[in-house]
Amino acid sequence: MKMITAIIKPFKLDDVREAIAEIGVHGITVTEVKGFGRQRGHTELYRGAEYVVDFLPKARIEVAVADDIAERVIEAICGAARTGKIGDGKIFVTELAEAVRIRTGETGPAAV
Amino acid sequence: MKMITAIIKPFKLDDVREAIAEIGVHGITVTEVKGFGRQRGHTELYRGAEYVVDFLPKARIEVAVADDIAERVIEAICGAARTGKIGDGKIFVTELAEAVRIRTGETGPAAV
Amino acid sequence: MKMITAIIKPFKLDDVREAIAEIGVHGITVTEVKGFGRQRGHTELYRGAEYVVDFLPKARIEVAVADDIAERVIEAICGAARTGKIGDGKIFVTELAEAVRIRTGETGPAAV
Amino acid sequence: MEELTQLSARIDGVGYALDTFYLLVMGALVMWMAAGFTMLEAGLVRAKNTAEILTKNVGLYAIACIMYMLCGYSIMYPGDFEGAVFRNLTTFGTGLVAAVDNDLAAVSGGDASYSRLADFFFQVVFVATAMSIVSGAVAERMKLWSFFTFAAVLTAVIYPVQGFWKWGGGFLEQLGFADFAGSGVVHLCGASAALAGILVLGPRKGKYGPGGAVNAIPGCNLPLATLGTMVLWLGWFGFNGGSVLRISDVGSANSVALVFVNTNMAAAGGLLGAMLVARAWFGKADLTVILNGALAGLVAITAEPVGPSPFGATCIGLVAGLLVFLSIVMLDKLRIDDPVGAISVHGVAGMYGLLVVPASNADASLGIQLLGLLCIVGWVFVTSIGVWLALRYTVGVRVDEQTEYEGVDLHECGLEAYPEFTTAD
Amino acid sequence: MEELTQLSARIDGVGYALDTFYLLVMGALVMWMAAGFTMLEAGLVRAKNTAEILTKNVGLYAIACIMYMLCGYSIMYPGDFEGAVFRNLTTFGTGLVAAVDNDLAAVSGGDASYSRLADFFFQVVFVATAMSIVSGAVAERMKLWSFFTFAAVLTAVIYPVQGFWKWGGGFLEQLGFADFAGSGVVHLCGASAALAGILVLGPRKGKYGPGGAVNAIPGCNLPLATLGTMVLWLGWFGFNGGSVLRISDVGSANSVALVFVNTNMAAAGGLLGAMLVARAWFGKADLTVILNGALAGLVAITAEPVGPSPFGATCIGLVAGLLVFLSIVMLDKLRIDDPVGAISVHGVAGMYGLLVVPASNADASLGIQLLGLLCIVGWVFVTSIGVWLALRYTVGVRVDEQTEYEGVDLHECGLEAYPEFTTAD
Amino acid sequence: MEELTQLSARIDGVGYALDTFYLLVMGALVMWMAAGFTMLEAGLVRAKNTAEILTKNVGLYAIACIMYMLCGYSIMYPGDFEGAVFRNLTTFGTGLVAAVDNDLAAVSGGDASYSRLADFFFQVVFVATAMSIVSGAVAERMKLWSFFTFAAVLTAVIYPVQGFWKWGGGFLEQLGFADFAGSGVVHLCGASAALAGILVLGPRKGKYGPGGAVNAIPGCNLPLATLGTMVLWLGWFGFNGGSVLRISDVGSANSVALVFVNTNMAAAGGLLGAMLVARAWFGKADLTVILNGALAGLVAITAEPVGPSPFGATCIGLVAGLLVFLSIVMLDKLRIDDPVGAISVHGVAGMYGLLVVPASNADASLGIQLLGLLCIVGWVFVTSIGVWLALRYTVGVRVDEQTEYEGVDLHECGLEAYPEFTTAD
Ligand SMILES: Nc1ncnc2c1ncn2[C@@H]1O[C@H](COP(=O)(O)OP(=O)(O)O)[C@@H](O)[C@H]1O
Ligand SMILES: Nc1ncnc2c1ncn2[C@@H]1O[C@H](COP(=O)(O)OP(=O)(O)O)[C@@H](O)[C@H]1O
Ligand SMILES: Nc1ncnc2c1ncn2[C@@H]1O[C@H](COP(=O)(O)OP(=O)(O)O)[C@@H](O)[C@H]1O
Repeated sequence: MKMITAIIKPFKLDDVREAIAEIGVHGITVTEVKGFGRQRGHTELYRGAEYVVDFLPKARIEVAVADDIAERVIEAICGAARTGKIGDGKIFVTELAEAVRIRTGETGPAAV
Repeated sequence: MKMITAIIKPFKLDDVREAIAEIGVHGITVTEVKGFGRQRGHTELYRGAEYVVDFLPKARIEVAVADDIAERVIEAICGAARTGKIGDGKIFVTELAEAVRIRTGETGPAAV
Repeated sequence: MKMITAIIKPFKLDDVREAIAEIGVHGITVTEVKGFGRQRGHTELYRGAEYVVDFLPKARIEVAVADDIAERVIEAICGAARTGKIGDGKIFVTELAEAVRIRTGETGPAAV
Repeated sequence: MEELTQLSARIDGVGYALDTFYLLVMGALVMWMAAGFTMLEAGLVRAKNTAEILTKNVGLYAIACIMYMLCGYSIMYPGDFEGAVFRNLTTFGTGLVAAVDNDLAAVSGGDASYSRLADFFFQVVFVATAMSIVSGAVAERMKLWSFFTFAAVLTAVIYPVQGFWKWGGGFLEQLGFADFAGSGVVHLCGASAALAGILVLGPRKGKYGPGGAVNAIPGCNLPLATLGTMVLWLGWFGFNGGSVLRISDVGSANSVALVFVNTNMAAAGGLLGAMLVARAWFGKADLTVILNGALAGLVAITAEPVGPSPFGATCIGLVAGLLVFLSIVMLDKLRIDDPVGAISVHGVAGMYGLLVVPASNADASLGIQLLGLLCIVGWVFVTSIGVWLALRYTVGVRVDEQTEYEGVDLHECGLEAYPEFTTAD
Repeated sequence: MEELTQLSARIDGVGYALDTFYLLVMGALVMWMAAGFTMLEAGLVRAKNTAEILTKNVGLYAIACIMYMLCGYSIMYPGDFEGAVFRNLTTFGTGLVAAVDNDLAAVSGGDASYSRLADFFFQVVFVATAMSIVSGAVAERMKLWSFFTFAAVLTAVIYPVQGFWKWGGGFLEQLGFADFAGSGVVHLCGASAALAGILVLGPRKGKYGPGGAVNAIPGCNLPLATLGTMVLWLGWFGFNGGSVLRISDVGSANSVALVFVNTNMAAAGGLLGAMLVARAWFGKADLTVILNGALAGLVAITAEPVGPSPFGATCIGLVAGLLVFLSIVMLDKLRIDDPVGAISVHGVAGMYGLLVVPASNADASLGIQLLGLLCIVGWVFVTSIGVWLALRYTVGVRVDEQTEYEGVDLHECGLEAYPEFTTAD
Repeated sequence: MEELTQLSARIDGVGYALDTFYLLVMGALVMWMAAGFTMLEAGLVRAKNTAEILTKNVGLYAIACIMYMLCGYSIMYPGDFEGAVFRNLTTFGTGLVAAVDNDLAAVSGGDASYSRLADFFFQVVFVATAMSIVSGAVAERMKLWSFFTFAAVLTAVIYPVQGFWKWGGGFLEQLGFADFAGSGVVHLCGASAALAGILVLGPRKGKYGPGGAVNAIPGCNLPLATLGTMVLWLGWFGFNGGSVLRISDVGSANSVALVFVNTNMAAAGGLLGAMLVARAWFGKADLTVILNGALAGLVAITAEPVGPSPFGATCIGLVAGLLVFLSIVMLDKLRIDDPVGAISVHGVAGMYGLLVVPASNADASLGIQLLGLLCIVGWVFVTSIGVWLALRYTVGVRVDEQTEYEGVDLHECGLEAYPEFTTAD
């Protein structure tokens, strides 16, 4: 199994969810994160003092999938999250040693 | 070493922490996340317009442990987080290549 | 490639970011998390009832890097995040199977 | 001679106008207290129950106004208004209303010194105050529509009956029971109904643990709670100041001024008392207790704001601040879960206010004060518990466990108070 | 004899002082409504647009005061003040001001019953109210400085012209058009300008989806919205109560008292009406609709608060609460995106208020009411749409898409309203 | 003849009642300003310091009321009240109070035109205002109980002494120093004490960086800051309007009306001035600066609200708005860290207000105004810095670094203002 972690623009979240769902993957966990990267933040001004908010709000999604569909899921995320502009984000893939569905105790690919 | 990541129902967090602590593991990192899965969200109504809040608040916990107790920790989480109802969550296990305790610089199992 | 995940004290975030940037790594993803560890939380009092806030706010940073600079990044984080007091945090390293830059589709070390 | 009569009538008119205006302004300040209770309670509950407490507060105000107009006012003042409000119901137009308010002849004859409608306005905002006390105490776990049903009964019948005993000329008035602006009739009444509600409802889930553990359930927005307290403080000038009912001569004007000063000083005293005891006991300046202290000072002085000197009023407030602190701690020991401290502020300080009247008012006797206190608590508590139990065994009073866990907002109002801010809990 | 004259003059003075004081207090309450609109609107927009809606509201108030002083007041009351405010501009000192206010001779001669400056104060806060209505309707997508430009035009010219028609003694007044405190002149005026603005602007991005979908965009802070509503409720006592313009005799005092009671009852009725219909239709007590219901009751009674009995006022409010509910649902079907319900509350309930006057005021005729309504809507809508279009084709009225996505706060104000709380969206 | 005397006495009574009522209502509005300062400051600090700033504000109000009653009032008005408040302390009952307020004979004899207790009420809320100015300036880093100690000294002695110089009939009054409602006596006094506090305390950690860097520390809740400003605006009608001290004849009534209008116009001018200059300089409509602008206009007009015409008042406000903007930017260059802009608003605009009086009041001279200004600043600054230093070298004034980092709320109050919302920082 693979754990696919993607950092995407928040407003692309719904598109990505739908793209993954089409492949038949319904479980996703989403975290609100701050991203620092090549995309620049913005400058705010408060009572005459400038300050740079240099992080950008991003959505971090985690999807655990069986090995055979990992490639398709990655492509689906790429396709749905791409705007072509800087800051579109990254996908990271790690090997998953084990997965367990808490409710039933099932393990392995059946659990994801 | 193993990194055990579990997505659980937020109100089970205290139970899970206690269960792990009994095995002697005291370090945990918790993130508030939104979960999409088989469990359905709820519908809200605002000025006549319905809208579905289809994510559910979940707690994501990370515990790094030495290999020998990984199994027991997974079981402890499973036992404490289970309600038997849909949405109980998942446990994901990955191989940990290295761990460092920042304060002392210790590495390996001694660091977790 | 390696995924380096560090749990640090929030007020050390800027120092850590700068230390990593000096090595030439600019992409970081930061999550606000709650940490439970050896460092104790504080007690609050509300209308006569004591309650312990036993988690501590921590910043969780993720940096994906090529294998050759992983060691230096770990050292940089360690150096910048250390205060020498309890609660300085941990660094966890996992093997990264793949990385993709969504905007361009680049993969592998070029993507991180 | 005729010119003199004319001049005199003009003076009568101006005096009548001044007293009417004064009552209306004071009444508007009391109406403003509804906003105070709303903010106070919204600040002291959790985010997930905030929209519902807001709904309860605005809803109860509307219900109180309508029920008191339809029925409560006539019960409380059977003679006073000659049934005029009731008769108003028979017509849609204003003809009758105009007919029933005072004319110049009545004014010059000494039969009236302010508009009857101004009086109604001043009375109707009081009943809303009494009901507002209940909403905070039963917060975070009660069914919305059961609450509204209770509100209708309290404002239509329970409150007016005991109000009649004192202010409508009933037996407490005749016995010489002293309750100038309503430490008993309004505040203790509200607190008694609230206590009955709490006993029927039970504590919020998680408030009390095994082995006598008392868990804190922090209020989610203390700036709102503070704002609410300051709104109440301001409104109380109307509550007590308006209860002189007349300002248009030197003596009355002096009385109103004394009431303003004493109301302010008692609140300051209550705040300081609670702050000092919290500092001594907890080592911390617990803001929520401090706010309750100010309100306790206000409740305590309400029974007799023209009795004590300003210094005396400060002392009365100080003691009230201390009492409210003890009461908050003790009610938790008794596992009576009152999220906003309504019983302590309005009940305990209300009783104290009634009993301390003889210290500054020679006409009042401790025995009669105690009797009045018991009559109010008895009547209100017994009838309220009856209504609460009736509701419990029919439509139910308490939301189910899951609703309580998820927050009553979603289930009762269908929306969240802070959809963008709240963190999962 | 001379003593009698002196006494009479002193009574005149006290009456004049009382009426002046009454107008000033009522005007201060109306000024307070500006805070009510500000909080209501800040509560019903998203966090990312909050600082800008706050800026708009305080800014428009300042602009309204200044423009109305410089120009609007003279247009609306050309004879009344004999151009005094205009003449004030020619001097920096107060000499002229003192010269133009009333003296005792004018008062005793029956030519004046309150200070002209008090009248100006009471009028200037009304125009700010009208403009406040617009800001909520166009929230979350309009350019700040285009909005301010429109505010200047509305308060300098558009509002005063139709205000003159009725209150300045213009043709609507002469025809017998009845609009006691401004259901039409103030509220419908504001709503008409708002509707024009919405039509030129278009809906917020994401509000309406394909296939007739209506998406909810929840307001971020309902305690603020509730506070705003209660501030408006309180302020409305000044709005309607002050519009009697005189309190210093028995008859006027009774009228003011009736206005207070009816204003309160209509709001209570409106709240209850909206709450019941929301409960019946949605199954939920939607707080935002309930708040709109109370405001609708207030707007509806504003056209004739001395006509109906308190019971009648409650009924008028109830119907307004029902209407506002239907209007909110319907406007969304028509894809008219009004984040705070301004068109429904001030427009629909304003029209209803005007048309229901004949039911309680025999002097009013439905035809004339309809004519007045059409004149106001026609004038304000047509001139407003002209101004909005002129702005659109010059400086633009709508922020660009990215600004709208990121929130207007950052782009227009350079800061965030809740920098520590807001979650990314 | 006797009838005439009786009628005359009745008119005296009504006039006395009207003036007393007017002072009480105006005083209540000033009390309401305490809520304004509380909300303004709570909105402009960070979430982690919010509960403590709330506690400070309600606490200082209570302390100010009590200390001024116990001691300050007698210092400030030694003759006026014939020591009555002091004497009140000797009794708990009201006997003495009744004895010391005015009776009809005094009124008819022209010795009194309003209740002494109403006067005390109006005065006591002023001293609280002065102290409220300090709390915002020293926010986010001062020890709670050191602050309260300072509050006790300022309200008991420092404020009353300079208050006596002007309003108690002291040397500034005799020299013809003009300060109608307290640009100097109240606002500059508060700002001078605040400046002394800031100098002793030092800036918040992280506010200034190396190389002249000024870091922004954004306020956490701008809707509250806006609400606070609007509350202050409303309350200012009482502050300035009540300072006429009399309304019951044509001339006074006209004066009060002019004060209301000018107060409103100056605030509008100040808001617009700050908005325009912020727009020109920053390119953004910085809401916090705009709010400060409105307050600066209010402070500036306070020294002479009956002097200028409404247009003149607008101009005075406009300039004040501009000055406050420059002052905010400059104080940061000087590394004087004032989180809410108190020094700029109350100090700079207060001085400007005093110095601009001669432009609209021929009786005032620039020299005397400058002298008064220097006396007030000198006295208050020197005594304040003495008290602050004494506190610093005994109990300490500044919280330790970790407390400042974690927020003073947890350490001083033991709770959080927004426990569910705040994100770690
Ligand atoms: N090496 C990395 N490790 C972890 N997160 C990264 C890394 N590089 C980028 N990110 C995340 O991806 C987001 C987008 O990256 P950015 O460099 O802005 O855009 P792009 O992918 O278009 O070059 C960043 O905001 C950050 O959250
Ligand atoms: N494949 C997955 N990858 C990542 N997170 C998942 C995955 N499947 C489920 N989750 C997380 O687990 C939570 C519970 O899953 P759900 O399907 O609702 O329940 P159950 O485990 O009872 O089938 C989800 O809300 C989501 O956060
Ligand atoms: N085994 C672990 N797994 C996951 N997170 C951990 C673990 N141990 C510690 N942490 C995280 O690191 C933080 C610091 O750990 P702590 O034990 O307080 O300090 P130290 O590293 O100085 O011993 C904790 O708050 C927690 O978030």
